Amino acid sequence: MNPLTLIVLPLLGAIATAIGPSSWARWTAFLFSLAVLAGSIVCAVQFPEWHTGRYWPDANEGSTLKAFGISMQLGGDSVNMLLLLLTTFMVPLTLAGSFSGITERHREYYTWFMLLEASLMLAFLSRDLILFYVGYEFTLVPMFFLISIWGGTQRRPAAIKFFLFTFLGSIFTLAAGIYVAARSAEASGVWDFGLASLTRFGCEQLTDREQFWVFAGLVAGFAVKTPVFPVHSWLPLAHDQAPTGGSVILAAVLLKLGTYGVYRIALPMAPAGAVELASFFGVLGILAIVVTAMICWVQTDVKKLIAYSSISHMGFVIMGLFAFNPIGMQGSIMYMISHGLSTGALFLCIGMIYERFHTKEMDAMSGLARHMPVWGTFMIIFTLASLGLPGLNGFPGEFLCLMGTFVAEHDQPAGYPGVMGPWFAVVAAGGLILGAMYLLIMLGKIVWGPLKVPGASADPHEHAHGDQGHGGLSRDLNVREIAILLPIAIACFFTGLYPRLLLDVTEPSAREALVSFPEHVNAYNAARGKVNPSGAKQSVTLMPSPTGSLPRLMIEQPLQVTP
Amino acid sequence: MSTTANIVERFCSLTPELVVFCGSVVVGVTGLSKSRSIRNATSFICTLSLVLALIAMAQNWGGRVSSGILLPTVSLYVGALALLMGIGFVALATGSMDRLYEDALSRGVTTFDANKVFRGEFFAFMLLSICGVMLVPGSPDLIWLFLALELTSLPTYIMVAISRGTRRAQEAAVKYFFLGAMSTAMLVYGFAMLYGSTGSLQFVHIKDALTAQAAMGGIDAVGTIGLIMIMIGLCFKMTAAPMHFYAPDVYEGAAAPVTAFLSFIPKIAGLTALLLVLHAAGWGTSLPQSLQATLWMVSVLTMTLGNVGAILQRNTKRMMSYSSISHSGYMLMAFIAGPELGLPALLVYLLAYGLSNGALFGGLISVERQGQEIEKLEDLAGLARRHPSAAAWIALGSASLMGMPPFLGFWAKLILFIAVIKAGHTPLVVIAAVNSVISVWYYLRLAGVPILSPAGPAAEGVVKAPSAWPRLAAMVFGISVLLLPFFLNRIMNAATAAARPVPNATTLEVQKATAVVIAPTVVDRTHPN
Amino acid sequence: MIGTLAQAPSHGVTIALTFSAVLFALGLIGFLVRRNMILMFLCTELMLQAAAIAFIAFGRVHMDTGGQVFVIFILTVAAAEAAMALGLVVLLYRRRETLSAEAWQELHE
Amino acid sequence: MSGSFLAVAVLGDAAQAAHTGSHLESLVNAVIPKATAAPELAWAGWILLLPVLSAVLCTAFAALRVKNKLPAIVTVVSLGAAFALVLKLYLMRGPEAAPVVVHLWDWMNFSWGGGPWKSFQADVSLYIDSLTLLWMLFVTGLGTLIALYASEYMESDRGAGYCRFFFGVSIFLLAMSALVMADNLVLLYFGWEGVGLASYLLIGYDYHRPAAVEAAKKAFIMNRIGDLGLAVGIWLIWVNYGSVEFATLFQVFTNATSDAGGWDRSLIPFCLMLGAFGKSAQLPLFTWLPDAMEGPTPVSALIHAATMVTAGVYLLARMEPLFVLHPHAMTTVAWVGGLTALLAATIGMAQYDIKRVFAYSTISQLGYMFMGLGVGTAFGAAYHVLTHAFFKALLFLTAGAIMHGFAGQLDLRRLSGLRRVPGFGIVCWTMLIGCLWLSAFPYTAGFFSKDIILVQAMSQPKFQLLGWIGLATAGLTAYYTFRVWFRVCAGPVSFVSGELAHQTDHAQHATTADLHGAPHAHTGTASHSSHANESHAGGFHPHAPRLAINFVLLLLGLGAILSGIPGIQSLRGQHNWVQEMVYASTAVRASGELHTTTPVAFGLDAHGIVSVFGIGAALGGILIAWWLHRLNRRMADRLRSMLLSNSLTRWLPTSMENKWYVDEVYHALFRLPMWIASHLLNFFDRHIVDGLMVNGLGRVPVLIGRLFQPLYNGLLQGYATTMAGGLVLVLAWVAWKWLGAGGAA
Repeated sequence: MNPLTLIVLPLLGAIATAIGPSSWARWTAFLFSLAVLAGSIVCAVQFPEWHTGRYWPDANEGSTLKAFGISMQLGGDSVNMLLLLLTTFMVPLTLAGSFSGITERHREYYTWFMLLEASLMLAFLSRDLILFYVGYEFTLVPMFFLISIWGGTQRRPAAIKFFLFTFLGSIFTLAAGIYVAARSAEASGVWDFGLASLTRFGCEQLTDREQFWVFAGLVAGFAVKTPVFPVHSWLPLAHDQAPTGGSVILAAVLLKLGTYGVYRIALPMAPAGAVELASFFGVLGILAIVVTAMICWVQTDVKKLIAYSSISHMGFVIMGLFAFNPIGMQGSIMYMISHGLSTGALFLCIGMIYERFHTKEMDAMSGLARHMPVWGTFMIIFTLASLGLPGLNGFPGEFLCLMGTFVAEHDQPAGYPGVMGPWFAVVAAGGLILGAMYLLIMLGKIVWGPLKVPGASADPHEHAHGDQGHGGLSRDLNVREIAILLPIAIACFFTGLYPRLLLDVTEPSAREALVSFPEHVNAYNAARGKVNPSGAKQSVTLMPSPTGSLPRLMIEQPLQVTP
Repeated sequence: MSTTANIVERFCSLTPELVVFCGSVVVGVTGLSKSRSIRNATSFICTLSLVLALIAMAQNWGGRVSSGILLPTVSLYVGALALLMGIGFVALATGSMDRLYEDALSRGVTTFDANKVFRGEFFAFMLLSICGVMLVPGSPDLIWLFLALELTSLPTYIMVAISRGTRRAQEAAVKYFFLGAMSTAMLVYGFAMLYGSTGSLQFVHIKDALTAQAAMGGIDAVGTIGLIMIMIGLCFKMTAAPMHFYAPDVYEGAAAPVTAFLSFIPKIAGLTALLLVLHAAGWGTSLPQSLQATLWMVSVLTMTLGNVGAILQRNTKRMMSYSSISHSGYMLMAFIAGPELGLPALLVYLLAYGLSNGALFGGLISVERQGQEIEKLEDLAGLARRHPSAAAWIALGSASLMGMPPFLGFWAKLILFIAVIKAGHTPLVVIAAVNSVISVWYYLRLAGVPILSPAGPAAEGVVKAPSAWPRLAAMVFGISVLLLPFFLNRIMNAATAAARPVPNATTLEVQKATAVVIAPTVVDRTHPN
Repeated sequence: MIGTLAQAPSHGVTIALTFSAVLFALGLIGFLVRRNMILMFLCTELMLQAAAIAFIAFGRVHMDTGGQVFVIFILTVAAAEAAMALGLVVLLYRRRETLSAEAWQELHE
Repeated sequence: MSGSFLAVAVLGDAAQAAHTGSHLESLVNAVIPKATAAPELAWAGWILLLPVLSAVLCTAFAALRVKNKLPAIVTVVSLGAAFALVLKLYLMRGPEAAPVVVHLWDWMNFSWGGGPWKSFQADVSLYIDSLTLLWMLFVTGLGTLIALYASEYMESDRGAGYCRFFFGVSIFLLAMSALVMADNLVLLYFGWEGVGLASYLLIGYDYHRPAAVEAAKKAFIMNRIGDLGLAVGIWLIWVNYGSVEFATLFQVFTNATSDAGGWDRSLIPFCLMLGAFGKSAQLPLFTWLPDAMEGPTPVSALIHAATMVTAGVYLLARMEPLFVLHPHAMTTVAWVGGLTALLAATIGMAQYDIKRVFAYSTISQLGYMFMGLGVGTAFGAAYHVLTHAFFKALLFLTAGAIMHGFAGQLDLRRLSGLRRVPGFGIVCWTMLIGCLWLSAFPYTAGFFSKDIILVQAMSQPKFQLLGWIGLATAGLTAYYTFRVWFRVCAGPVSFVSGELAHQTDHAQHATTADLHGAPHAHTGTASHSSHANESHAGGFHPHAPRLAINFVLLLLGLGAILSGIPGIQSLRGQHNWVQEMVYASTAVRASGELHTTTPVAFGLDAHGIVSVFGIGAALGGILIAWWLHRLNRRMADRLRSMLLSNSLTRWLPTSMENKWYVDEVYHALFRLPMWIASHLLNFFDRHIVDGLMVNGLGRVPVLIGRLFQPLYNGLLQGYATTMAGGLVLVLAWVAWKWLGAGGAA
C-alpha cells in the first residue's frame, strides 16, 4: 500500500464532497473516510516493522524543494502506524457522529473534515520535517472553520484564539527545525530536511547550548498543541465552542500531534536540551495534572470539564515522555492512544446530549441514566476509562507514565537514568485522586441523581410517553449512535485488557527514541553531583542472613529464639 | 568595443522594454479613439505588448548585454516577473478602471474630465511603469537607475490621481506625489554623495571603489551617508519604514486595481534598486556594518509597523497596504541574509507575494456594489454564499500571505527563513515569526469574514463585477498560488540561476529557467547567444 | 572622503558642497513647514537642485563629467515632475478651491 | 495433619524438627517455596471468567429488557460454579501444597533487556497458595449466598435495575477474585480498583437519591487515596526489587533478614498500608464505610462487611514477608488497627441507624484484624476475617430483612419487639447469633478469633496497652451490639414504617414509565424524623422475608457456628484448618504466635487473662445493654439527656453521635481548602493565564498599533516630517555609531 494513497484518498474525498450535491456530502465523506480506514488497515497488515522500530515504507515520492533537500519522504514506524490507525478509526466515527448535529452547510463541513484527515495523514506519515510541518500546520485551517462556522455562541474568538495560539507556537518549531537544518547544511554542505538525518545531526553535533534552544523552539509549538499547562488556555475555549465532531477530532487526534512531535522530533533531535528542560517540563506536567484537575472540579459546563480533563491527561503524557525511560515512553504512547479513544468518545457522548437538550450545563440536567440508560452506560464506561480504571484503556498508559516518572532517577536501575524521580511521580499521582473526583462529580451530576431533563416541561409524564425525544432524535441513543460508540468501547476494553499488543510494538520505537538519552542524562546529573553508579542501583541491601537460614524476626516477642 | 557599437548593442538588448514602450504609445492613441471597439481593444493591445515582451525576453531578441551590469540575470527574472504580473494587473484593471468614463460616454457625455480615467492614458501609464521597473535591475549606472525609477514612479502618481475621480483618489495622489518627490530628492542627494565618494556613476566602478575603500578600513563617511540616503529614498518605493507613511492613505484612496499595482510594481522597483546599490556596496562580502544594521532595523520596524497597523483596520485596502508594508519588511530580511541564499529567497518571495497579493485583490475587485468597489470589511460578510469564488480567492490569498502551508506564500517564507537562519540571523527570524503570527490575525479576519459572517445589511447589494477579466485574473492568481507549490523546484531553480553571482556564464541558463517558469510554450526555441 | 576633500583643487568645492547641503536642508525644511502646494513643490525642486550642485561639485573633485551629465537628467526629470505637479495642482484647485495641503486630510487613521 | 503441614511448609530439614518448639522455629525461618508454573491449572481462569460471563449476560439481559429473575439465576449459578471451582482447587491441592502460578494471558508485559529492572511483567496470572484459597473460599461462597439472598431482596426492582445490581455483584466477584488470586501487584491493583468500582456502582445503586450518589462518590475517592498509596508502593517495589511478581518478590524477601536501604525502601510498607487502610476503612480513611450503607443491604453485607473490606487485611497478609522486615510498619499497623477499633466502637455506641451501627462495628472489627496482623498473628487476623465474614454478613442480612419488611425503617428507636412480629422469628434469632458472635460471647467463634489477637498483643510488652484497648473495645462492642438487638428484637412490639412507604407515590411520579420505573424501595434511611410519629396507623403491614432470605440467614448462622471449630481446636493447642492455611502461605513469616507455645503476660498465662477480661467485658456490655435497652429504655433516654444537659459532659454524646466530627474535620481540612483553591485556580486560569497573559499578549500588538496610530494623521506635512525625521534619525544613529570616531564605517 503506497502511503501516498492514504493522503490522496481523503483529498479526493474532500474534492468529491465539495463538488457533489449537498445532500450527498455526508455519505461521500463517510465512504471516503471508510476507504481511508480500509487503506490504513491494509497498510497496518502489510506493515512489516511492527517489532523492529524501523520505518516502512521508506518511500520517497519525489523532491518538493530539491535545493533544500525537502522531499516527500513518506513512511512510519509502529508509533506512526498506531496514530494513523487511531486517526482513521476516529474520523469515520466522528463523521457519523456529525450526521445529526450538523444542520447547515453540510458540504463545507464534510469537505473541511476530509481536508483535516488528509493533513493529519500527511503529518503522521511524513519523514520530512517541512512536510510534517505542512500537515501539522494545515490542520489549523479546517479546524478553524469547523469551530467558527458550526461552533457555539463564542465560536469566533475561540477559533481565532485556537488558530493564533497554535500558529504562534508552531512557527517557533519551524524556526528551530530550520536552524538545525541550516547547521547541518553548514557542516555537510548538503541541505536535508529529512527527519532521520536532522535527528542524527541534531543529537550528535549540536552543542548543548544549541540543543537547549533548539529543543525550546521545537517544543514551543508542540507544547501549545499538546497543550502543556500555561499555554493551554485556547483549549477549553476551542473545545467548548467547537461542534461535536470538531471537539472529538481535536481531542482524539489533534492534541496527539503535539506529543507525537515531542516524541518523534523534539526529543531525539535535541536530547541534551530535553534533559536540560526535563525537570521544567516535569513541573509543568504536574501543574497540568493537578491544577487543571482542580479547575475541572469547579466547572459547570460539562464540555469544558472534559476539555480541562484533556489538559490534565496530556500532563501524564508529558511526564511519561520526559521520564526518558522505556516505561514512561511506552506509557505515554499508550496514553496518547487511549486518551484519543476515551476522551473522543466522551465528547461524542456529550454531543449526543447536546443535540437533544441544547445545553451542556451540568446543573441543568441530572439523573439522565434513567432517561437514557444506554447513553448512561457508555458515558460511565468512558468516564471510567478516562479516570484510569484498570481493565480499561486509560490505566496502562497512566500507570506506566507515572511509573516511568517514578523511576526517572539518576541512579535508577532500569538502565535509563532520568532527572525526575519519585517526588514528581507522587505529586503527579495526586491526579489519580483529583481525576476520580471531578469525573465522578460529573457522573454524579449528570448521569446519577434525581431525574432532571433540561428544558423539560414541568410535567414529567410528558416524557414518559412516546420514545421521541428532543431535536427529532430518539430519547435514548439510536442505532447509529450506538454503532458509533460501541467500536470505541470495544477498543477501550481491548486496549485495557490486552495492552501487550501495543506495548510490544511500541517498545523498539521507544528504545530507538531513547538511544542517546542515558549518556546525556548521566552528564546532566553528574554536573549536579548525582553520579550514576555504573548504571544500575544494585539489588543490594537485602542483607543476606548471617547463617544463610536463620532470618531474624522483626516483631518483638516474649520468647526469643536463641540463635 | 567602440562606444557607438556599445550603445547600439545595448539599445537592441532593450527589445522587451521597447516592446512595452511601443505598446504604451499605441495604447495611448487607441484609447482615445472615438470608436468603442477600438477603445475596447486597448487592454488587448496592452496584454499583447506584454506577451510580446515576454516572448522577446525568452527568445532573446536583440541580444543580451551583460557587461557593466551588476546583475544581468536578476534583471531577466525581475523583468519576466513584472511582465507576467503586469498582464494580471491589466486584466484586473480592464472593465473596472475605465467604467466610469465608458458609462459617461455611453450616456453621450463627451466632455473632458480630468478626474476620470481614460483608457488610453491609464493603460499607457501602466505600461510605462512596467517598462520602468524592467529597466531598473539592468541599470549600468546611477543615471539609468534614477531614470528607470522615475519612469516607474511618475506614471503611478497620475494613475492614482485619475483612478477614481473621487476626492479620496486625488488626496491620495497629492500625498503620493509630494512625498514621492521628496523621497526622490533624498535619493538623488544620496546618489550625489555616492558619486562623491567613488567618483563614478558606473555601478561596476562604484563597486570597485567601495570594495577598495572597504579593504582600506571602511567606506568613508560621504559614501556611507550616501548609501544610507539612497536606502531611505528607496524605502519610499518599497514602502519600508520610515518612508511607508504615505502607503495606507494612498492605497486606500486609489482604486483597487491601482492599489494592487502599487503594492507590487514600485515595490519591486525599489527592491531591485536596493539590490543593485547594496551589490555595489559589497553585499555579501564587505557590506558596511552600518548598512547591515540599518537594514536590520528597517526590516524589523517595517514588518512590525505594518502588522500592528493592519490589525487595527476595518478597510480592506488600508489593511492590505499595511500588509504590503509588512511584506516589504520580510523581503528586506533577504538583504540581511546575503546574496547566496537571500537573493533567490527574495526572488521567490517576490513571485509568491505578487501572486498571493494579486489573488487577494482579484477577489476584492471581482465584486462591487453600485459600481463602487467594496472597501469595508463588513461588506464582505457572507460573500462565500453569494460569490464563492471571490471569497475563495480572498481566502487563498490571505492564507498564502500569512504563510499557511501548503500555499505558495508558505514556501516563499520558508525559503526566506532558511536563508536568514543560514546566515546566522536567527533572532531576526524569531521576530519575523512573531510578526507572521500578528499578521495571521488580520488575514484570518480577511479570509474569515466572507466565509464565516452571515450577510448582514452592510453586505446588501454586493454583486459580481460586470467585467469577467478581473475574475479571470483572480482565478489565475489563486490557482497559481494553489498549484505552484507543485513546481517549487522549477521556481527555485529559476531563482537560483537568476541569482548566480557570475553573470556571463549563466545568462543562457537563466533564460532557460525563466522561460521554463514563465513561458513554457516557447521554451524549445531558445536561441543561443 | 575627508582625504579626498583635502586634496580638492580648491576650496570652492567645499563651499559648493556646504551650499548644496544647506540648500537641501532649506528645501526639506521648507517642504515641511509650508502648506501651499506650489511652494512645497518648489521646495522639492530646491532639494533636487541641491543634489545637482553636489553632483557638479563632486564632478569637479573627481574631474569627471558624469556629475554634470547627471545634472542634466535631474533637470529633465525635475521638469517632468514640475509638469505633473502643475497639472495635479490645477486639478486639485479646481476641486477644492484651495492650495493648502491641509485641505487634504480625509484619508487618515 | 500438622505433621504433613510442616513437612511441606518447611523447606529446611523437617527431620530435625523433632518437638513442637523446634517445629515452630523452623516454620518461622521457613523459606517460602518458589512458586512453580502450573499450566495444567489453567481452568482456574474460569474462576475469573465466570463472573465476567454473568456480567456480560446481565448486560445482555438489560439490553433485552428481561424483567424476570434470570439475571439473579445466572449470577448465582455462575458464582456458585466459581465457588465449586475454588473448592475443587482446594480439594485437589490440599491446604499445604506449594504455591503455583497459573499464567492466563499477557497483560502489561514488556522488556528492554534481560533480568530484573529491565522488564516489567504484570500478566493476568494467578498465584495460588493456601492464603489465596482461604480467601477465595469465603469470597465466592459468601458471594453466592448473598447473591441468592439478593435475588429475593431485590425482586421489586426486576428489570434494568435488577440486571444492574447483579452486573455489579458479578463485577465485584471478578475484581475480588483477581485481587486475591493475582500473581503480581499490578493485577492486584486491577482487582483493588475493580472492587472499588463495584462498590461505587452498588452503593450508588439507588442513584436517584443524592445521598447514595454522594456516598458512592465518597467511597470511590477515599479508596482512590488508598489506591494512590498502593500504586506508589508498587512503583517503589519495582524500583527496589525489580519485579512486581509475588513469586519473585517472596524469594527476595525470604532470603533477607532486614531490609535496610534508602528511605524509599522503608516507605514501601507504609504505602501499602495506606492502600490497605483505604480499602479496609481504617484510620484515617474510614469515613466512607458508614456512608456506604446507602447501598442495598446485600451489598453492605457482601462488599462492605464480609469480603471487600478485608482486602486490606489480605494485602498485608500477602505482603507479610515484606512487613516483617520493617518492625516499625508492623507496629504502626497494630496501633492503627487498635485505635480504629476503639474509635469506631465509640461511634457505633451512639448511632441509631442499625446499618450504621453495624458499619461502625465492621470498622472496629477490621481494626482488630489489623491489630492482629500488627502484633504478629496472621492466623488470628485471618481467622477473625473468616468468623467476621460470617457473623457480620449475617447481621447485615438480618438488618436487610428488617428493612425489607418495614419499608426501609432502620431507626432502632422506631422498631421494637420484632421477634414477636409474625415471620421475623428466624430473622431475630439469627440476628441474636450474629450479635453474640460479634460481641465475643464466650466460646463463640468471635470470642476465639478475638482471643487469639488479644493474647498475642498481651504477650508482648510493647503491645500490652493495645491489648487493653482491645479488651475495652470488646466491652463497647458487646454493648452497642446488644443495644441493637434488645431495642429491635426484644421488648414490646411497636414499629414505624420507613419513609419509603410514604414516598412510593412520589417515586412513581419521578421515575415515569421507565424501565427502572419501579419505586426504589428498601434502602432509605429514616432520617426524616418529622414522619416519625405517623406510626403504623396508615395501615402498614410488615413484609416478612420469604424462603431465600430465611434460607440464607440460616445457612450463614450455621456457618457462623461452624466457624468456631478452628477456634476450639486452637484453644486446645491443636493445629486447625485456618492455621494450616495461613502457615502454608506467605503470611507464615509474620506468625509470631508460633513461637509462644504458652503466651505469657504479666507472668501469667495470657490466655487466661484475656479470657477472664474478655468474658467480663462481653457479659458486662451485654448486661448494660440489657439494662438500658430492654428493661429500662427510659433510663437510657434520661441518661442521654442528663449527659447532654451537663455542659461538662455534653461533648461526649454529641461528638459520639456526630462521629467525632471526623467528616467535618476532613471537610474543613481538605475539602474546603481544595474547593477554595479550585475556585481560585479557576479564576487564575480564566483571568490571569487566559485573560491577562494570553489575551494581554494578544493586546500587545494592538496597543503598539494604537501607539503609532497618531503618526498616520492624514496630514501631508506630518508624513513628510516623520519621513524626514526618520532619515535624520538613521543618519544620526549611523553617524554616532560608525562615523563618529574614525570617520570611516
